Amino acid sequence: MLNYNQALPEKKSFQDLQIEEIKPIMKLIIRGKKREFISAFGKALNILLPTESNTSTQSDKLTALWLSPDEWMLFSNKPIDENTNDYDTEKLLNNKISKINLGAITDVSDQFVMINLKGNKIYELFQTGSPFNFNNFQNKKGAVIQTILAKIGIIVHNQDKNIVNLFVRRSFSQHLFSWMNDAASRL
Amino acid sequence: MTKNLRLKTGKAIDETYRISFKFNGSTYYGFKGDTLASALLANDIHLIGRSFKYHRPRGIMTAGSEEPNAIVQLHNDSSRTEPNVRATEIEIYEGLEASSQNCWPSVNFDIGGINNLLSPLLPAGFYYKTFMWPASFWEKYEYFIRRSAGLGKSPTKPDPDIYEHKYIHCDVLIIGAGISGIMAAKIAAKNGLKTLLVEEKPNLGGSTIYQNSDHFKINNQNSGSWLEKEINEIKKLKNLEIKTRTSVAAFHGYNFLLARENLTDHLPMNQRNDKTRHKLLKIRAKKVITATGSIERPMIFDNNDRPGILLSSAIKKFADYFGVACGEKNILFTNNDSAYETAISLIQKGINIEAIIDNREEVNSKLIYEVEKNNIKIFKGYTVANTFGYKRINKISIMQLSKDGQKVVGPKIILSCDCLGVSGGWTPAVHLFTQSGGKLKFREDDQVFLPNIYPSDQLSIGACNGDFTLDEILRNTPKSLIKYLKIKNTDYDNLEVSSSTNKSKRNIWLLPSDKILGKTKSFVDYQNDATAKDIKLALREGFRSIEHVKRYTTTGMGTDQGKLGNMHALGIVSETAGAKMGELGTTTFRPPYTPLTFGTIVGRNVGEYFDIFRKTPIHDWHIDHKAEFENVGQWKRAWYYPKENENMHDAVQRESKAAREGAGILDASTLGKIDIQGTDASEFLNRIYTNAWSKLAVGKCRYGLMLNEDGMVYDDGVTTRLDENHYIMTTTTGGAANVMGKLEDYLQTEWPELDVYLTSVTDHFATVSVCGPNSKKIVSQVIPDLDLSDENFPHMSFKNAKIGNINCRVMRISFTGEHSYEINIQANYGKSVWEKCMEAGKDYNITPYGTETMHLLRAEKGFIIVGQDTDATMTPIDLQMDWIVSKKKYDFIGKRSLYRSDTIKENRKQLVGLLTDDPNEVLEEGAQIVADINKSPIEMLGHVTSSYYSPNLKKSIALGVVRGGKNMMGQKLIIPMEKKNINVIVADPVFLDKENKRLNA
Amino acid sequence: MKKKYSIFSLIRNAFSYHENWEKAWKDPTPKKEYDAVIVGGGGHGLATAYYLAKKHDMKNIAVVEKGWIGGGNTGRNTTIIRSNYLWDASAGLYDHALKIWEGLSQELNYNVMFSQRGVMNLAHNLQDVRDLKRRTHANRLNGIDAVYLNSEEVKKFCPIINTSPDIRYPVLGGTLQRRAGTARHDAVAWGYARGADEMGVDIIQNCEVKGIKRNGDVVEGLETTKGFIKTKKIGVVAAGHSSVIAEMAGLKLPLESKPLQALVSEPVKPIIDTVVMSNAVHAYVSQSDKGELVIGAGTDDYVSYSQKGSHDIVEGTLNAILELYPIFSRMRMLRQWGGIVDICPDASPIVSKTSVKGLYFNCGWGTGGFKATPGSGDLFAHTIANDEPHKLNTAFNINRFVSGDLVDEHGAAAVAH
Amino acid sequence: MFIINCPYCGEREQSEFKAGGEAHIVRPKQPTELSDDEWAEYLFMRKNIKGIQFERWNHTHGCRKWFNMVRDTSNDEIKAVYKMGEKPPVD
Repeated sequence: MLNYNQALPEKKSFQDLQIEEIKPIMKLIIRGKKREFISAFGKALNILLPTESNTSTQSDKLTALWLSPDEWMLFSNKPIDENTNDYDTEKLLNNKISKINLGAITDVSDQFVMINLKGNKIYELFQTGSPFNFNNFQNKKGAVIQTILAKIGIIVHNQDKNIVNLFVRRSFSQHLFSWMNDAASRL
Repeated sequence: MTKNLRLKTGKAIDETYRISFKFNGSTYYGFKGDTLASALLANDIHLIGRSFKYHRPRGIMTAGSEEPNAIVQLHNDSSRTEPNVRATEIEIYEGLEASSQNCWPSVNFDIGGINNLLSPLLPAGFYYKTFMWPASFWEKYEYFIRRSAGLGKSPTKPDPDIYEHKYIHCDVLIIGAGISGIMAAKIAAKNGLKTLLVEEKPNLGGSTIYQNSDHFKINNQNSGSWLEKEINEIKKLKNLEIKTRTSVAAFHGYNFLLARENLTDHLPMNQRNDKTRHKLLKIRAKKVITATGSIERPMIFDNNDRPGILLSSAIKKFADYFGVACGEKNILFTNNDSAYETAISLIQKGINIEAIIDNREEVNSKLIYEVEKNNIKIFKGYTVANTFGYKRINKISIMQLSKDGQKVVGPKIILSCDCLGVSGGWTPAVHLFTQSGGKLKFREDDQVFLPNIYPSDQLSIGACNGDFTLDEILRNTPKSLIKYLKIKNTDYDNLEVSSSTNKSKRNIWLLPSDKILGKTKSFVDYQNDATAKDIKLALREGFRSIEHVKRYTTTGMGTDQGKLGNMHALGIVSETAGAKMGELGTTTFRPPYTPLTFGTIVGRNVGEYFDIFRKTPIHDWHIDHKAEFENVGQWKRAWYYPKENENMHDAVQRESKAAREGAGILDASTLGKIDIQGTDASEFLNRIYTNAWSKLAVGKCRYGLMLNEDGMVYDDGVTTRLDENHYIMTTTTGGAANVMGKLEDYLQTEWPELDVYLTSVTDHFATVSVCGPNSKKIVSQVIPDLDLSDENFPHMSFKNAKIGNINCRVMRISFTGEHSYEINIQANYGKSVWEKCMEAGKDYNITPYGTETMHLLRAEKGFIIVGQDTDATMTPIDLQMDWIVSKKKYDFIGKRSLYRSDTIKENRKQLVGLLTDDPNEVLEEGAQIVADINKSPIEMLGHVTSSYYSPNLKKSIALGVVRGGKNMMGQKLIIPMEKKNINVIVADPVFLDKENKRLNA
Repeated sequence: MKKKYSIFSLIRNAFSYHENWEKAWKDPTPKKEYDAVIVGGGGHGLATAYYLAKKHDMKNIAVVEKGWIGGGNTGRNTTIIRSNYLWDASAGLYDHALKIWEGLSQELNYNVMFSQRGVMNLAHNLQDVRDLKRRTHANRLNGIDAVYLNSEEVKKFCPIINTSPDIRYPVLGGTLQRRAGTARHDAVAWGYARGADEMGVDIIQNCEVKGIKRNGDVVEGLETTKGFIKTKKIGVVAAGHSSVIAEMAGLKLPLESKPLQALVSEPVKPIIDTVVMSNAVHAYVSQSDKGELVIGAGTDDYVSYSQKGSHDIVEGTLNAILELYPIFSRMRMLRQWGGIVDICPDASPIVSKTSVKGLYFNCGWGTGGFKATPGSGDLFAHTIANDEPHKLNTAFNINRFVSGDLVDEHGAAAVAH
Repeated sequence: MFIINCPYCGEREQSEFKAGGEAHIVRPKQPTELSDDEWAEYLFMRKNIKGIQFERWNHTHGCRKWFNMVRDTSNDEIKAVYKMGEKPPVD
């Protein structure tokens, strides 16, 4: 049996701000251009891929983030079992998409660390290191953007008012986490 | 004991809160609200520092950020000390310690003062004309020049304070909270715009807020009290954010501005602990409204720089705002009405005015009548000819001006004084506007430059736009905002305003005196001691452009960036050169408007946050096992694992032996990994790699070499065919991001027709590489269900496998030349797999090795490292890797460049092995290689790229590039070092196991 | 003949209150025709004219400058002078320049304040160390004074550098060239201008080139804002604007013009008396005689002629400065500005003839041209006068981009400044 | 610092992008047919225009897409952006 070592074991709490990694979350990168691809995907999982930029769609099990006109991130709404990395969703999509050359499915569950932020200081924290204009974003439930925070590329998903999911590549995550905590400690 | 010049009232002063501070060692007192300048003046201290070149005594000249003279060294301790702080800007606090600069031994007695006597020998640009003999002596002269130059002292210890950044996006940014800024803020915010108002001073209201005279009324209230009400109102507006002590430093394109919010500099030392000192605000505003006001002009006359000579508006501010009288025998010298506002304020406060010198012949305005009523002598049509008093002005001489204002006439009158207020009219503060790329126009009647063409969505209002009088400001501000913000009306559309100022002005850039110019010292740039005669000298010597004059005379190059003198410099140049002001053009104002500390600009990107820190999933294990780390790009890679008192060499020798004799284990997680899918994946690889890929069987791995279009080696790595249309590519650690970018570039812009998708999975996988004769035994224990037999799993092939329930990919590939396996598993299981391998390897002396040993092992095998054995000048042919360059393929990136007249040359630098005569002699990497040591000029054939002592071969080995090396096998060459020459023999770069027995063992 | 500058002339003129100094250079109107016209009145251009007149006896020549002399990159750079380049060709070129620098003040009778305070390059990772050692060995064999220092020796030579092993990119070592240093940029332009003017060269300011007249493959003259100027030889030394001039002649060059920024701090008493450059954590700094810290930032990645760069570049540079010199945190940035640098793909210059007879280009100096000024002028003058390159600039011909025989200086000796 | 209107993501800060040099330099379909000079032209020679320039940018920290931009290099004013493969807008 292998042990599971998450990137950010520590959960951090500040006034009006909590920061923690949610794990394990299945994450897939979905690529495709053809129209059949979009429909095939929808049929397979009865969730439509968002085609409008900077938006997301959600089913009870899954969330799909728009990353680019031919790229999406699909992730599980709930943590999954630590002791396997056989994902039914991935298998299903492989059969319905990759195998028949409609597009590409790539498992990136550990490529990205999903950090969940809660509280009304989230955007104040972002302002200390991200050039992105969050003024409208904060009020758009389901909005998604890719930008930089502390010079590190991130994906930000507005899950709900003052609840945000931030995705960052694992090798950067500890640096970013420490940076965020340092900033948060003075907000 | 010095006298106390503190008045009863002062708008900004809290008399109930006394603060003690130190200046040049002695203790003084001031009140909350004082600046260092006002507090010193209250203590009758005028001598603050010495000037840059002549070390002349200098005092406080202004009450703001334009101050050229009163700059001090703040704090004494070596970490917090700060040079060149303007006494007029710094608020006093409990614990403040300031001292004079650029003087030794003391500001009162400064040896450097001798320069003032030598000044006839030190005209503008004198140093270009001398210090040239004897030639070798310049450094010696320079030593003294450097020591007498410079102002304050740099800290010598790290800064204990914390700085932060903040990005702000708003609809409207308003710079300056004077009366026009306040009006703009209210209008913008009330029209539903997200508005930010920034003000460099601690309080809002600019100069109007302490205006308390019946001559200036709005809706029948004194302008000051009217504005006070407005300020209280806007403080309640919800989409208006107000930031005080916040100065805009830079106005860049696309309405990107930098401002410094000062959070702790005014607090007592004991209240600053771990608070953020400054915030650098990075502001993106849809609209910018500049309301930065204007700066009063000095006037240029002989000895116009003495302590006790101030701008007239500064005297007014010190009196009205800080409740401080700058002198007891005041004289005002003016060419316009505003000095009379000062006079009236002083009269109100019972401060004595000796006389007013007005260079205008006829002057009539309510203000002047009121002053005359108080029977103060006004000399009309007069100018100050000279001033006296070394460390503080004590008298002046005045003379009548000729009609044309070019000469002085009549007798000289001497007046004694201890303070001279000067008003040369006003200069709009257009610095930020021009920084943003704005173009100016020149207004003849009062000789000012005004905003003309806006480069972005912005507007200038109030005094910085040329509206100097109250009625102009109140009339024009609402009008222009209605237009700019496209709104119907404002609260200010029908105000009743009364303002007594008469706009008449007699502008003379350089006032005449009875002396010839050459004998005078009429300062244009006070801090740098640039005088009117310096400017004329520059012109005489042929420096005609204003930029030349500036540079030759150093006018406007001081810490105040010529906020006071630049206009006069221009004026004098245009008069002398006979060019019109408008056509002469201004010198460009460069950011920052007010100097920013480096710390503020850098914010938190210091220490551990200086740069990103990338870690592998196994990083903690390396730490626990005392690894030393190497920086590779932003990664920290385990370099070697020293045991007790082992140095790097010992550790690497041990690790390398173990890897070949028992087993070695390497964390290869940092290698770039790109997931490639699509029906055209093979074709894509054909185009980007030099070798052919279509025939690679599923489940097989192949080494690939990637070139730039210029034919030079760019990156390399092993790519594995996972499935018909699915590959996983590995890249070098440092190259990963660039390779990914380059591939996407070709895919999106050159070959959009290809059905290929690239996804980076570098961080998704941990890569554990186990090598050595025992690697098979170890891996078979970690992955029991995997058949490792050579038949099933030969070298350069791959298998999917499971460890427990966890899927992983195992490649049998080798960078060491040993039989070895790379286990690629999802990152969060990586550490666990590593530990399992360590566990399984216990009996086989499995030894973790770092990058240094990896480099040694691959060198024994003659494998290259891109970037170490290659630079941007090596083709695959040069590397003797012709075998990897497909002759069949029609095209691939860089192919064409391999057939240019130079790249096909036979005697290019080529990669070879090098063996030293003395097997214990290890060459230095980077050492140069020659054939004939006596040839001159000596011809360098190449250099040593990699060099190690090989514990497995028991001799030193090296790789190098040598011109024509391909055909030099067995030839003797020489490595000339500082102290000796080392003989080497050109050898095959593969030193170990040419037959690949170990690989397939 | 101009009156010599010296302490004595200063004293003499002091008595007449400096009323009698003569013009450093005249302000002539262009003649109808010249034997050669240099386009661009920066240091390189003025030096070219100076050596054409001095060494090749071409007196009927002009320098045309669209603004004011020395107003481009000459007046905007960080004045670093060194010759410790990797490749023989570069080393030869830059050391030729350095040798001229060593006597330039005397030659021009104008104090260019060449100060050999040494230039140190730092290594922050193992590849830096290999590259710097490689370069040092090459320099030594090329007769260029350069030594390799370990981090203790670095600390000893410049004590304010943070050489702690715990910083993000520790200083592992460095190279030092003692003959290297800095000079006063304005003085170089003005000194050459004065010298050239003295030999009869016409320095024509505010004269912008609008077109280049060709007859087939031969140049005939220039259209300028001050009228047509006939000439058989045109030497273009227009730095950032080289491509613009080339386009007038119907040529394309392997250049991109990019913003390069620099900044100075407020002046302080001496705190660092050498030049320190670091490529890995992009930062280089020296202190001017006036006391300002002179700091060079990097280039942006896009083409621009706006003389403005992005703030990120300046911020990044100051990050690096504080990493290496934490004591400078409370120093203040006084001035920041941008220049336009023309960069070749191999980060080496072009000093060369072209396919058009009588048209010569001297460009592509990128971020490091100032140091080469005297050498560049001398060799370009030789090339123009003889219609053949000097052996020291043969390698820097335009044709190398066709043959592939590049002089790749960012390969190993990356610091191009 | 520019504000760049990514054709896919909308207005973003320059820090999210990387410049990719002159646009519409098509990689020769048959490089081997080219003379050294012609190849050098493709490899190295650039218009390096002062004024209206067509150039490539990549939204590296966004959608990773390459796109084209029309920019006045004399004052850095961005006139237009358009997707790869699209025709450049006529003024």
